[in-house]
Amino acid sequence: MNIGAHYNYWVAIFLMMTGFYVVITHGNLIKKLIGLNLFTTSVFILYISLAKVKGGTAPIIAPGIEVYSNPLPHVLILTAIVVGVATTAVGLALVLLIYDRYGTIEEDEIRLKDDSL
Amino acid sequence: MNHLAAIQVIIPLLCAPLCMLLRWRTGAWLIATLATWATFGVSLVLARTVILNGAITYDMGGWPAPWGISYHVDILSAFVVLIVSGVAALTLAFAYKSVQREIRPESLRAFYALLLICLAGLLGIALTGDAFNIYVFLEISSLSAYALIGMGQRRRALRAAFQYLIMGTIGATFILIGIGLLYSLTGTLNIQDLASRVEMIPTSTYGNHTLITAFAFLTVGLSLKLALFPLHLWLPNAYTYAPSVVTIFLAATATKVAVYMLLRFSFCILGQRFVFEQLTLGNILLLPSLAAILVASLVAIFQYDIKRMLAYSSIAQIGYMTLGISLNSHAGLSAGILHMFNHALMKGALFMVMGAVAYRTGSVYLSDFRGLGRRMPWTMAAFVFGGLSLMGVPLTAGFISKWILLQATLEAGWWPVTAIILLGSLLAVIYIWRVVETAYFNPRHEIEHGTEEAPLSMLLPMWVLIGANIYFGIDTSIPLHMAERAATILMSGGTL
Amino acid sequence: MLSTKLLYIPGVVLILTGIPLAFFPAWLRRSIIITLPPLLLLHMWTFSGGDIHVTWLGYKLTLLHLSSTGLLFASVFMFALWAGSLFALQDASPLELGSAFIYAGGAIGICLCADWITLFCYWELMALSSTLIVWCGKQQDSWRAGLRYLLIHLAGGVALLAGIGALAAAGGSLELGRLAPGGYAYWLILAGILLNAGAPPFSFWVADAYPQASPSGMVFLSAFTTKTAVFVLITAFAGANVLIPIGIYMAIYGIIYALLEQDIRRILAYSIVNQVGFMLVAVGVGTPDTLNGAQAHAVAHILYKMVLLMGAGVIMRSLGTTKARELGGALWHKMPWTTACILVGAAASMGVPFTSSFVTKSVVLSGLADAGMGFVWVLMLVCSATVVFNAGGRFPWLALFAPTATSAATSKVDAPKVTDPKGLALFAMLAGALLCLVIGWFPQSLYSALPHTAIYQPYTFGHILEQVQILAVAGALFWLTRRVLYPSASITLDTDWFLRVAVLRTWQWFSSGLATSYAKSIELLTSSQMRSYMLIFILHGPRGILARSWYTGSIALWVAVMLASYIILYNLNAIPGLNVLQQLLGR
Amino acid sequence: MRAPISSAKDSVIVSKTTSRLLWIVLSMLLLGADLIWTPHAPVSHLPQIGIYMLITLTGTVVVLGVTLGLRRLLQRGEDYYAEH
Repeated sequence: MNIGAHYNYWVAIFLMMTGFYVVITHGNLIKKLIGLNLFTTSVFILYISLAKVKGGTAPIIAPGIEVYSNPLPHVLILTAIVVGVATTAVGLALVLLIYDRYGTIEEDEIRLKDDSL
Repeated sequence: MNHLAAIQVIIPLLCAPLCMLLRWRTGAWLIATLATWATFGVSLVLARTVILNGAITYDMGGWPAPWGISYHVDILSAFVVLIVSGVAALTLAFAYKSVQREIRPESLRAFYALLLICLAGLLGIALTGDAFNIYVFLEISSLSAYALIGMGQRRRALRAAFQYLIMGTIGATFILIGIGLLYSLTGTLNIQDLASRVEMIPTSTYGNHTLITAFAFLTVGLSLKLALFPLHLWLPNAYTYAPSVVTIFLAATATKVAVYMLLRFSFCILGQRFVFEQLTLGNILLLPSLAAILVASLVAIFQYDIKRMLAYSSIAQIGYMTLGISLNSHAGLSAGILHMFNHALMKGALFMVMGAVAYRTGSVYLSDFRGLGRRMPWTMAAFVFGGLSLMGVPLTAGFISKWILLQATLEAGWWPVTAIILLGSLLAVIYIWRVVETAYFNPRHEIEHGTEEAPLSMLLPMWVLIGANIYFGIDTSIPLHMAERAATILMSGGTL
Repeated sequence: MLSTKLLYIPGVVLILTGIPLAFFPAWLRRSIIITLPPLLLLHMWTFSGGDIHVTWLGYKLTLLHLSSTGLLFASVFMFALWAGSLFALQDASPLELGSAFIYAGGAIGICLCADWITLFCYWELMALSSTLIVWCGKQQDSWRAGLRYLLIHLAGGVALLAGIGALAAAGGSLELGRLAPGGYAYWLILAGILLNAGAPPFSFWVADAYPQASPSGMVFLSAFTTKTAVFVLITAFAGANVLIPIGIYMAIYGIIYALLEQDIRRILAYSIVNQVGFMLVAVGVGTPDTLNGAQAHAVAHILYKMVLLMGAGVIMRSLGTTKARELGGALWHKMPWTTACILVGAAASMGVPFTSSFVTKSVVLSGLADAGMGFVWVLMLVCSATVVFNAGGRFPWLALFAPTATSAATSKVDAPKVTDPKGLALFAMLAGALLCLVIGWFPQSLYSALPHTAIYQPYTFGHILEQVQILAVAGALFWLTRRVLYPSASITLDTDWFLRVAVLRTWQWFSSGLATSYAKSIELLTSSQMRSYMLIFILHGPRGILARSWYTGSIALWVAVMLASYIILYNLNAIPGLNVLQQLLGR
Repeated sequence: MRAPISSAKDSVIVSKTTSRLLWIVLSMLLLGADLIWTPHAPVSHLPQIGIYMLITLTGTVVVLGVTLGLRRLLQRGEDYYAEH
C-alpha cells in the first residue's frame, strides 16, 4: 500500500490529533474551542476524501462524462459544518458569560475562584 | 400510511419558534406544555400501532429509502419515544413555578423554546432510520442541552455547560467518524441497508479493520454520551448546576436515548454476531458497568449536594443498563431496556423532589433537608417512595428491574456479578437513607425558612411519577412486554 | 375481579388499612383497631374460597393458600396484633400503630401465601415497618439501633432475594414448600431466613433493637419477625440437620446473655433467642412430632412473651426505666393485676403444669427422645430448666420483688402514676394471660390445630413429676444464686462489637494510614530534586493535567485513552484464538 | 475500661451456698428414688433415681459456671459504646 496515495487521510488524522491535543492541554477556553474546531474540521476532510472517486469529476450531469464523485458526503458535510458553526457559537457564548461572571477564561483560575467560594 | 412518526418530531420543532415569537411569558409555557402533551398523546398512539401492527416505515417528504431519509419505528423506538415524551409532559407540568423562580424572566421564552428543541432532537434520534440523521438530531438535542444547562443560577453552571459542550462535541464527532467509516464501507446510511450490507462484508481471519475502527469510534462516542464509567466525569457537574427542570428532563431522558443509540448501532447495524462474538463487546462493557455500579454508588454516599448525589446514582444506574446489554442474552437485554423505563420513573420523581426543595429552600445541600419531613411532608414522602424504588424494594418499579437483571445474570451463571448488583442496591440504601435521616430525624434548621409544602403544580406531577413507580412495580406487564419484544427484535438483528 | 379478591387476603387488608391508619382521626383509628383483627380472624377460619393466584412476570404466584400450619401461625399473629394494639392505644404514636398493622400484615401474609416471590415482598415490608416501630421508641439509642437493625435485615433480604433468584434461574418451582438441600439457592435462602430468626453470628440484633422500641412496640416486635422465620423454616427446611447446632447455640446464648443482663426488657429479648433456638432444634430434627411441637411451642411462646412484655411495658410506662437496679423492688403491691399476669406468663414460660408451655415444650422434648437424639434431648432439657434463670424466675423477681439497689428508685415507686393499666390495656394483658392458662388446661384444642396427628398426652403422672423435679432443682439453684447474679450496671459485649467498634477502628486506621501515605507521596513528588528530574511532572504532578479530575482536558484525555484501548482490544479480539478479554475473564 | 464486677464477698457466698446446695440436692435424689417413670425419655433404661434432677443440676451448674466465666471476659461499663 502506497502511503503517499492516502496523504489526505493522513492530513485528516494529523489535524484530528492536533485538535485533540489542544483540547487536552490548553487551559484557555477560547483555545480549547479552537482545538475543538480543528478536530471537527478534520472529520469534514475525512468525509470529503471518502467521496472522491478515482477519475471522477464534479457530480453535474454533462455529456461525455461517465464517472462522477459521490455527492452525498458533500451534502452531509454541509450539515455537519452548520452543526460545527452552531457548536462554536454556543461555545463562544458560554465563554463570554464565563468571562462576565468569573473575570477570566483560564480554566485554572476559574477553578481557583470556585474553590475559594 | 399515516404521518404519526413525522408529526411526533415536528410538533415540538414548530412550537419552539412559536414560544420565542410570543411576547406573553405564560403563553410560552402554555405552548410548550400543550406541545409536550400532544407529543405524548402521539407517542401513545404510535406505541399502540406498533404493538398491534408491527414496525412502521415512513419516508420523509415521500422520498423512498435509499435516497430520502426514512423513519423507522419499531417497538424499541416506540418505547423510548414513550419514555421521553411522557417524562417531558410531566416535566413541563412541573416546570411552571420552578422555572419562574430559577430562570431570569427575559430568558423564559428562550428556555421553553430550547426545551422543546431538545425534546425534538431526542425524539428524532429514536425515530429516525438514517444513521447520519441520528447524528444531526443528536447535535440538535445536545446543543440545546448545553444552553439549557448554562442557564443554571450559579456561575458554576456555565463551567459545567462548557465542559459538557467540549465532551459532547468530541463524543458526537466520534460518532460522526464512525458513521463515516461505515458509509465508506457500505455506501449507504439507511440503518436497514447498512445492516444487510455489513453482513455481506467478507471478514478475513483478522477482521475488517475499517469496521473495527468504526465500531471503536462509535463505542467511545456513545460511552461519552451515555456517561459510562470512566467517561462520566461531565455528568455530575452538568446535572448538579443545571436548573431543576433541566436536570429532571435530561436525567430521565438523555442518557436513555444514548443507551438506545448504543443498542441500535451494535445490534441493528453491526449485528449481534459481529459485535458480541467477534469483538466481544459484552466483555468490554462489563467491566465499566460493574465499576460504574460500585464506584459511582460509593461516591454518591459521600456527596453533600443531594442533586450531585443523585447524579452519581444515575451513573450507577446506567451501569445496570449497560450490564444488561453486556449479558448479550434476551433476558439481559429486556432487563436493560426495562430499566431505562423504570429509571426514568424513579429519577424523574427524585429530581422533581430536588426541584421542589430548591424551590422552597433555595438549595439542596444535605443540611437544608433538616426538618423537611415535617415542613414538606408530601415532598419528602415522595422522596422516600422514589428512594425505595431506587433501592429495589418489592412492589416498586425498581424491584422489577433488579429481579429481571438478577435472573439474567444468574441465567448466565455470573455469580460475582449478581453479588455486585445486590451490593449496589445496598449502597443505594445508604445514600438514600442519609437524606431520609436528615429530613425526618435531625433537629430543625437553625434559620427558619418559613418553609411550607411545595405548590400543587409541583406535587401533582411528582406524585404521578411516584404512582407510576408503584403501579409498574405491581403490574409491569405493559413495559415488560414492550421491553421483551424489543429484545427479541434486537437479538434477531432488527429485522422483525 | 382480582382487586376484590385481594380483599379476601387478610395480610393485604391489614397492610392497606395500616398505611392510612396513622392519618385517621383518633376515634376511627380506635374502632378499626378494636374491630378489624377479630373480624379478619373470623374470616380466616370461615373462608372457603380456595387459593388466589396471580401471574407476575410469567410466574404463578399464590397470594392466598390456607395450610394448617399457616392458619395456626396467622391466627396467633392476628391475636398478637389485636392484643398488642389494644395495649398500645394508651400512649403509642399513630405512626407506631400504622406500622404495626403493616408489620403484622406482612407476617400474616407470609403465613398465608404459597410462593417465594410473594413471601419476599412481605418480608421486605416487615423489615421496613418493624424498623419504623423501633424508631417510634424514641429512646436515646433508638435511632442508631434501628439503623443497625435495618441494615442487618436488608442484608438478609439481599441473601434471600439472591437465593430466590437462583431458585428461579435454575428453573425450580417457586412454590413455597420443602426445598431440596444443596446448591446456592438452598443455602442463600436459609441464610436469609436464619438471620431473621436471630441465628448466630447476628443473634445480637434481637436484644439490640427490640428494647429500644416503645413499651407497646416491643410487644409487636417480639411476636412477628422471629416467629415468621420459624414458620418459613418449618415449611421449607424441616429436617435440615444444620439447624440443630444453630438452635443449640441460640438456646444457650440466650440463657447466658440474659443472665448477665440488667435491663428486664433485654432479658426478655434474650429469652426470645433462647426459645427460638429451642424451636429451631425441633425443626432441624424434623420428625412429625417435633414439627408439631415446634408449632405448638411457637404459639405458646408468642402468647406468654406478649404477656410478659406487656408487664414490662407497664413498668416502663410507670417508672420510665426497665433497669433492674432502678426499679425499686416492691412494685408488686402497687400493681396487683400486672403482677398476676406476669406470674402467669412466667409460669407459662417455665412450663409449670397447667400452663401453656407445659403442654407444648414437652411435645418437642418427647419428640426428640423418640427420634433417638439423646444428647440433644439432654441439652434441651437443661435449656428448658434454665428458663427459670431468664423469663421464668429471674424476670419477675427482678421486675417486681428484688430489693432495690439505689435509693432514688424507691422514691420513684411512690409516684402516683405507678399503677395497673386501665381499660383496654388491662383487658389485653388479661386476655393474653388467660390464653396461656386455657392452652394449659385444654391442650387438645391446640393439638387439634396442628398439621400432624398428635397422640401426645401431657397430663400423665410421670410427666408432671418429671417437670416438677426439673423446676424444683432449677428453682432452688436460682434462689441460692440470686444475689451472685444480681445484675451490675454494665453491658455485655456481643458480636455486634465487630460491627460497632472493630469495623470503625479498622476504617479509621486505614483512612489515617491512607492520608499519611498520600501526604508522604505528595511530599516526595513535590520535592525539588524530583521536580527537576521529572519533565513528566508537569503533566502528572498533583496540580498537573492528569491529576485534575475536574478539568475538561483530563476528561478528554480519558476519551483518547479509551479510544486507543478499544481499538487495540477490538483488533485483538477479532483475531480468533487471541481473544484477550475472554481469556482474562476466564470465559 | 472494665466495670467493677462481683466483689470478693460475693465469691465467698458462692462457695458456701454451693456446698450447702450439694447436700440438699443429694438428699432430694435419694427421696425421689424409683418414683419416676416416663416411657419417652432416652434415659428410661437407666435406673430411675432422680435422673431428671441430676441432669438439671449438672446442666444448670455448667451453664452458671460458663456465665460467671464469661462475665469476667465480656462485661464492660455501661458507657462502653459511647466511649468508642
